[in-house]
Amino acid sequence: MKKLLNNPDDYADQTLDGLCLAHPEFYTRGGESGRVIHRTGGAVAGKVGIVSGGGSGHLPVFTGYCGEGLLDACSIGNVFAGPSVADCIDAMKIADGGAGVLRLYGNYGGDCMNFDMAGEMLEIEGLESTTVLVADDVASAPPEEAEKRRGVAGMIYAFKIAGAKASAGASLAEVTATAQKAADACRSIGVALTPCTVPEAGKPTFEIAADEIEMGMGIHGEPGIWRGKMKPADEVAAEMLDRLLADQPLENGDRISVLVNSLGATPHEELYILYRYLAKRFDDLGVTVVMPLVGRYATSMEMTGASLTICKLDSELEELLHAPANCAFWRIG
Amino acid sequence: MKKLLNNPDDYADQTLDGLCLAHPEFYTRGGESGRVIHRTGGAVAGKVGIVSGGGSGHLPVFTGYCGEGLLDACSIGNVFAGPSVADCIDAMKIADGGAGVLRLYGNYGGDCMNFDMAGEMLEIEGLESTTVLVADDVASAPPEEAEKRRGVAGMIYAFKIAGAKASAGASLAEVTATAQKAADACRSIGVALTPCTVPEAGKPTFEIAADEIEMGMGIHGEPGIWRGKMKPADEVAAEMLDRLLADQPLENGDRISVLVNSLGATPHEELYILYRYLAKRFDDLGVTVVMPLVGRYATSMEMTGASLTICKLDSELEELLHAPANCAFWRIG
Amino acid sequence: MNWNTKDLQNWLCQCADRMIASAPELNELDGQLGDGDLGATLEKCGKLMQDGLSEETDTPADVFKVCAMACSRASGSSFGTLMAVAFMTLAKETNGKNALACGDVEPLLGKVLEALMARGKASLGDKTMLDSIEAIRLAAANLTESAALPKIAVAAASSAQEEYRDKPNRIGRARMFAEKSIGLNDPGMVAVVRIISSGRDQN
Amino acid sequence: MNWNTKDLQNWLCQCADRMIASAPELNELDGQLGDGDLGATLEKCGKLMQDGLSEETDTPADVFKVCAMACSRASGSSFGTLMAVAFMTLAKETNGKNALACGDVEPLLGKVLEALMARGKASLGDKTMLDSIEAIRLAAANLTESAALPKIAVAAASSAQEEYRDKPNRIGRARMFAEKSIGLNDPGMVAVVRIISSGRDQN
Ligand SMILES: Nc1ncnc2c1ncn2[C@@H]1O[C@H](COP(=O)(O)OP(=O)(O)O)[C@@H](O)[C@H]1O
Ligand SMILES: Nc1ncnc2c1ncn2[C@@H]1O[C@H](COP(=O)(O)OP(=O)(O)O)[C@@H](O)[C@H]1O
Ligand SMILES: [Mg+2]
Ligand SMILES: [Mg+2]
Ligand SMILES: [Mg+2]
Ligand SMILES: [Mg+2]
Repeated sequence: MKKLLNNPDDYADQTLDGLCLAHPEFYTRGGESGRVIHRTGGAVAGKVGIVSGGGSGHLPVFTGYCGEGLLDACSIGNVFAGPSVADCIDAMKIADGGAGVLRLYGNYGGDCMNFDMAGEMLEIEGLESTTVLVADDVASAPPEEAEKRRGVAGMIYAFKIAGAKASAGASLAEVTATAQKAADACRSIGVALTPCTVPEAGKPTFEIAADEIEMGMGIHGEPGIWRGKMKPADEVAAEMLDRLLADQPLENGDRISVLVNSLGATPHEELYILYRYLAKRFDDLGVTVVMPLVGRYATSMEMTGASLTICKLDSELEELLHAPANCAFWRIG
Repeated sequence: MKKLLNNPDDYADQTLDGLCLAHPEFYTRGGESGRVIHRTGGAVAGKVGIVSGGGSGHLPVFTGYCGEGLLDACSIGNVFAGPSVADCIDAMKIADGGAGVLRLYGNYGGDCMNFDMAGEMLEIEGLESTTVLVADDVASAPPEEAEKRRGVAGMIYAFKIAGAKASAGASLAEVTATAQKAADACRSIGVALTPCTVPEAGKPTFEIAADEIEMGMGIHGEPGIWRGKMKPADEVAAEMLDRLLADQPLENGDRISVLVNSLGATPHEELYILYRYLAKRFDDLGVTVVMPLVGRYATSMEMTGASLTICKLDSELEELLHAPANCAFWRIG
Repeated sequence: MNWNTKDLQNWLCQCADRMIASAPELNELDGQLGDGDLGATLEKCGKLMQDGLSEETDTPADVFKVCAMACSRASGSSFGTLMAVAFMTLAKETNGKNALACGDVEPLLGKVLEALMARGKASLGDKTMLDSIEAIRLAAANLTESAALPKIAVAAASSAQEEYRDKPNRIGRARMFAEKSIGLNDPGMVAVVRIISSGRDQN
Repeated sequence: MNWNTKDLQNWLCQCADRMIASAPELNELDGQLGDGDLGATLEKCGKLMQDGLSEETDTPADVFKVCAMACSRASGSSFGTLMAVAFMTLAKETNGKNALACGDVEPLLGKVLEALMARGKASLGDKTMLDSIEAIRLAAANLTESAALPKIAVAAASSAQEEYRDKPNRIGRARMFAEKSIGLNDPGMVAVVRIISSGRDQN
């Protein structure tokens, strides 16, 4: 395992320590277990709180998106392992500014159980909360079972848009509705080239031959659509785009945002090679790309590969996407 | 070669195309060969122009740092290969706002020849220009031969500080002096875990055993100080820090900025694990860290490893470091 | 005969011991199809349960609540949360009682199953710990002698595990490898057997 | 006998042909110690020189200037820039002349070497193309018959290459592997031989 780490069991905690030491103006650790990261300064009185969470190993997801116009708190598990129910409870309490809390996270069985249970337990204490699941990975289930899809990089659009709505003073019901609209507007697909290693496991999450790639593989190595020979970047990008368009058609005049995301090791250079192709395709379709994002927004440590997310905008979503936001990894306005 | 690319020979050009398509508000291609990237809008009249350049494969270095309060233009070669003399000439012409041009780049033999020659050829045409070389890599030569050292991640401090000085309306002589002071204030060292592949070559730049790392290796795979067994992150960080301190001692009350930089594949998580250790050490030394930078600021595509840069600040450097700057990869103020 | 607060506390302490003791085996098993953390999860749950159970408690509901809280702090892995849900349900359903009787077991397990299915979205037949609990519930339907429960429960959970071995997993991480899971015991089903088996019960 | 503009143009066109033809061999050689781009660099220089030389030119200085411009556009690799520097120096030094004489060769190469050393910071003895040029300069000191130059030059550059083979590289990329470079020809020195060798010269 070629990683710069100390005891593998300390990976998540030492990461969070470093994150908070490097950016104390943004991030503070909290919760009984220390597995909650929240905006420095805590809940904003009168604002709907937004919590997310999940496993470690996906920076900037989740904790990195705590900040102004974004998330208020996240509960964090070990690498690729969900946070405990108690951490979810703590995150919600910390995020609560008196206007209720939205739980906004990726659709993974364990995380849903834990966040739901946390929500129910706090309901007893009178904390009002709602859930919006991000389920944007088209490779993980067919359209008829869209609700079973995993949440991947699309969640950052949901974070941004819901965060902006909450910052604008909207009610819990309004923030929830807009977050749901943002989540529904996103479609993603990933392609993996090489695996990553969960520190506690010490060996790669999956194996893939030296000349093979896997289209549609999940961010934890979940099986994808096909595994086969490496192809030129333009062909890979074309297939990813075509699969997204098949699920959510776009037409002349549509406005979208696009995220070309590295899963970790894939460098910016390659992301731009992909974007170059995609930009031409969108242009041919008569689709306007607003605020394209190219970089590492949702990763799996050192996994090699990339994901493509399209977020189809209406005027509300577009306005909220442009609203100010600020964290150590993303700044707008 | 597991890379998302098309024809390897098109890697650099397609990267630049994608960069400019994704961020047209920041970057525009220029020059006869198209191998110049400059700030969209071109030279700022009356401002000292700053040009840099070098090989592709180091994003955000170099082109990514074209922007307000940073660089005006860069000449770009193929992966790990310098720009041509003609590209350097074009970059300088484009950056020239009538107040002269500073050439600010990393100390590599070929790049020096080309930038110097370009400078001389433009001198004949009456364009005033100066050179500041960044030579921050302590692993590449002993202190007695510090002028032979390679330029690595420290260059981003030089870009930032020189860019701020130029934006403030300083003369070419002043910008040059301050850029030199910034370059002199930086010390860096890298550690490599796995190699990267130059697309045109198709095979890794170097080989390194599965359980080995190389301390002090250069960003193109140049030999380092030692190669040996993997060690815990804290020990790696300690050695890197100790080597920098041996070269540039720090004492109680000093103010520094610190860059913990990924060479590409090493994820943010590991950088924070390193930073966690370093923050404690600086604290013990009584040294104040200003604006710590943790992320991918100067890379070698998908190389695994990290570098540590310390920039020792005086009040001028600190003020200029905080001055506004804006490009797709870095925003301050 | 009935189970009073003390009986439950003792029994759950023994379960906690067994959760800790079987950790290596269950990590290994879970590693074949899942993320290899089932043992670690149980170990953490077991330790936190022991901490909680070392304090005096008044009623069966309190005992269950302590265990629910312990498991909810353990980790984010499914089994820990499912245990928390199960204990929380038991706490709710036994509220006001000072002891549990033989006749309570079957309906209580029914309530637990309902809660687990609502929370985890799995169904009976998906090859999970739910199928073990269902088997125990059925076996406990005609329970008249409280001392007989452990033996009956272990036998039921063991035969459920056997019965499902050659079926595919239909939920959780193992679902991703549904084909590969045929012929392998579900780690959660094995966990149920381990947690409730004393050396004596297994004879 | 002298070299007029046309002679120089023809000779440099032939050099350009040979730069293109020897690209694969030189890429290979450079790949052993450097970045494997010497052949590609020469190919690009050669093609751009041919483009430039296809236009009419008036004086030797113009011919050299065209070649300097071509090489400065070729790539960022050292050899291309060094060629640009060499041609630029020749252009400056031959300014005003209509032809070059045998006696011009030695002093011109001296000026070229000076410029290359100023620009590239290498010294004689570092095992680079400088050592080849120095060998040619020495051999050309007593040149009286212009037709003899090619043969003399190839012989001088070839023996310099031989002489340096077992020494370590002291500059450029190959310096990083100084020990490994012992016993290997310096790619730039081989390039010089290739560029100036016609089939006839090598006999
Ligand atoms: N949704 C679910 N409903 C019921 N049981 C489940 C569910 N998901 C997992 N299980 C059970 O939990 C076991 C795995 O537990 P654990 O390793 O803690 O889960 P995870 O997959 O989250 O790491 C499985 O073998 C199965 O018996
Ligand atoms: N600074 C220098 N001065 C003189 N000759 C040099 C210098 N650097 C390299 N060379 C010559 O150029 C050759 C390599 O050329 P090339 O491959 O274009 O350089 P690079 O190392 O930049 O890729 C070397 O074999 C050597 O003969
Ligand atoms: Mg598991
Ligand atoms: Mg788990
Ligand atoms: Mg070379
Ligand atoms: Mg080169």
